[in-house]
Amino acid sequence: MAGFDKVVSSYEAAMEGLKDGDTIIAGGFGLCGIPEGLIAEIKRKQTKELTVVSNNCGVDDFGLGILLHDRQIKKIIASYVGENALFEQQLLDGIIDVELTPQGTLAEKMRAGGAGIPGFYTATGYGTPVAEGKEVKEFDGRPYILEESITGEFAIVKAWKADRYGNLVFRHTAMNFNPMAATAGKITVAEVEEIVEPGELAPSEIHTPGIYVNRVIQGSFEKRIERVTTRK
Amino acid sequence: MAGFDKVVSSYEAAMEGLKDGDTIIAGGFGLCGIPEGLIAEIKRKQTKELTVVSNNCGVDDFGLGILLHDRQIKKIIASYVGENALFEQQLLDGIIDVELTPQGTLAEKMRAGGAGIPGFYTATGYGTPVAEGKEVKEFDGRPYILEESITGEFAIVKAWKADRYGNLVFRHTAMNFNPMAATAGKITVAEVEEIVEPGELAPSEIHTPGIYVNRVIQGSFEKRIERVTTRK
Amino acid sequence: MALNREQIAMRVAQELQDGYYVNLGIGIPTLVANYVPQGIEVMLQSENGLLGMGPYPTEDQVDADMINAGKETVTAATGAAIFNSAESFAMIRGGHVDLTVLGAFEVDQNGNIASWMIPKKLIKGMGGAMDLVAGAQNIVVTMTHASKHGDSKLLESCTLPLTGVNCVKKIVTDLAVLEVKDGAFHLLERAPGVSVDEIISKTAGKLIVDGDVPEMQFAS
Amino acid sequence: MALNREQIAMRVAQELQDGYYVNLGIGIPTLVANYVPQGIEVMLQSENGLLGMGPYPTEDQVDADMINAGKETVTAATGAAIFNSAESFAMIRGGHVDLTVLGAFEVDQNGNIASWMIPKKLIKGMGGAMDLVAGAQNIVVTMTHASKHGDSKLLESCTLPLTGVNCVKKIVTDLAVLEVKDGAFHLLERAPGVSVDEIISKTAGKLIVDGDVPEMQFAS
Repeated sequence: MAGFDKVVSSYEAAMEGLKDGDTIIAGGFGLCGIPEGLIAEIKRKQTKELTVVSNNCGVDDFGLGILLHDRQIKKIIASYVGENALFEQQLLDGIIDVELTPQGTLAEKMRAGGAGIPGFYTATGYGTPVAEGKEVKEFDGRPYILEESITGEFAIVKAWKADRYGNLVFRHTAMNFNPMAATAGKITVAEVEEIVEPGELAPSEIHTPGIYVNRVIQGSFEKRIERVTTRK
Repeated sequence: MAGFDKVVSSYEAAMEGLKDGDTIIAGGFGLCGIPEGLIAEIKRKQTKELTVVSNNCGVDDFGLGILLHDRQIKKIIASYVGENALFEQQLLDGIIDVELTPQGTLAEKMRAGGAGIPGFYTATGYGTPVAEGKEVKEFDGRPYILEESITGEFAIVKAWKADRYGNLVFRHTAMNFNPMAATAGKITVAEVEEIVEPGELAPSEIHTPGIYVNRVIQGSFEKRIERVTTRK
Repeated sequence: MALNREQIAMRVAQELQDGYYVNLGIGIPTLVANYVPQGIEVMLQSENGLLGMGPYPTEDQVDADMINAGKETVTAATGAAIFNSAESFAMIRGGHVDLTVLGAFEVDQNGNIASWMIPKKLIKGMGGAMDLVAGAQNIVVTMTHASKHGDSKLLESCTLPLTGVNCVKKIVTDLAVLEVKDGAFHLLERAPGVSVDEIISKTAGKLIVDGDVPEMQFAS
Repeated sequence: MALNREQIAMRVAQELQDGYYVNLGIGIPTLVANYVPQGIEVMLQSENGLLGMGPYPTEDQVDADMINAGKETVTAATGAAIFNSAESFAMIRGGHVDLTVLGAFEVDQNGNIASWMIPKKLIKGMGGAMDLVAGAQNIVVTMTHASKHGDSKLLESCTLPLTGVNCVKKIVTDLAVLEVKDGAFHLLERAPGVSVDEIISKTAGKLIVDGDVPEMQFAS
């Protein structure tokens, strides 16, 4: 199965080719469903001037937040960055640029990027700062703004299971942005909890078909929880 | 579970409210994964002047083709209508209007309709008859055409299993256009092979969340095959 | 007397109808789930990708892969569906969610809402709020009627950067229930013991008071 | 001598590379699957929603719910994925399919293709062809070089309604393999025993013949 075996055995191999100035599309929502080991590898590589596209930017010492320590991120496109004091400081200091994007628009921009749709109209953000500089068009009398798609040199995602062909299945709400991110990278790398043989995943239950995935690596995950809330 | 129990017990109840001139979005690809009983009910009701949005229009005596017998369809939006001689005749006679739409554009127009995206750009069809009268915009130097979304008064889909809340699972390639069609109807009706209790479908394996589905009916299916091809 | 947070949530819960799919924002809106009227079933949508949000887990049930849009650990209710964030916002943007309840800094008489950004202070981001207000057919805003300093939050025109335009239909504050239509706030109900005069004095935007204004009713 | 259908498919199969995701159209393109070179694995995409199309089923395996884009009963290969048609065309439109092989009525020297409609005769529809030619980075067209009446199908400019513009990169006909670039057909290979003169005479569009043109090689 040489042709479609996407499994790599080291993080170096998983992120090979990443270079300064690249755009990385990252799956995850908060700290849930994030490719922990791939992020650590990017930190180890010390790649700089990155543009990161992700719903959030992690926290100070976990998730994408660790790429702030050495100022590896030049710009972030995200919907919410409120959990990160270092980010706040770098933003105020002008070290980092942020493009705040509504969450649904961000998800759709990633999907559109993977789907060959360069732009779409949405009512989201019309009449707000998000609409500044964007084309407005009316459909059925309601104004919508034009949003453009996003792609990147790399996409990094976290899945529950992958088969060797790169077919992915996500677990519970750790799915979040991962399926769209997976479609939007020129090179898409999936870090997973378990690698299985082709045929072990039911074809109709695959969330991300392997055609979108270039590399698969077995990870081990801390799975930190931001807000543990319980009932009696 | 009154509030979310979508199961109806008769085809009359399933298609209640359908009226002359309505637009119906139908799932299915060829004769695969079509809501056979709902189509039969539309024929029984003799609703007229319908606009039907579906990848195909069935064959002469099965699928959406049976709605041609009594000239119930005014217009069809489809990607391929080559399997139907009666359709051909009605088209030549000017009884029916057809808007041929590329298959991927059609799928995306349905999805966009359900997703609150009134329009999107695609390279598909640029420079062809499909582009006539449509806005052209360049992104990164390549021209794309603007396609608008589609919604309808009704969507009719065929699923394998539904729970009472309307969560749907499709079987194999009988999935096809059904998930997108399900999102695009003001009233969406699902005809299914098996109705199960809420909780029996694994949440992450649901193809169509119940929020899109208004009515569920237990059907029985002939499942005619257009081209039986086998090997030894 | 002005309502407390729980009472505001109780009043908002009266807006729920049987079979509603509902998205509840962070803060007071979250509390609404505790006051669903008897005999009514609603299903909670969490915009990270969960339809059918259940209660918080017991300690044994805590699962890092099962969180809500507030990044809290939750459970899935019976009959829940889990999906990706593009699908989640497809259902929000496409108008499939019946009711959205969210907080705000300001609302104005044209139904504009400002809820995500205070310039000069830190910009945390809008998250899903702009999608929710653009997509929902039915938006209820919860907030205190005026700031601690007594400044009205119901304005002629919002002063803060907007979250959405012409979208807010109903407001439940600690003092009143108001409808927004035709370029004005319409006073529908007042909190028990709160006078119409107090509401008038704390409403900066155009306020229509038509006849007697009943007190809110709470089931005992 | 001109190639037959099977031989055209054999030559096209030489364009396959290990690990390619491939979409094969109806007709000659479908036959390409029978000639995948040894030591190479490809995965077939069927645009109704199947990645990893297997062989036709045995009679016992026939399943009405498992068909391909040609509406034929098929099987799923090991490691296949099945998805909805929007997802299927997302991967096509988004350029994730490595190679698309399809038939055509006409191709012109600018890479335009006409393959779906002959005015006055019946219009069956374009199906997925317009999406495929707009989305693929790598399109191989298979067809006879000329019609039965001897009219060239490789034109200066297509006369029939187009399927797509500036998209065809390579053409494999019964007579030749040609590349389309810089506004001309470039002759790369000729069928065994077919003369360059015959190809010139049957190519209406601008044809570049650069040096000796080798014969196609077929593994024995």
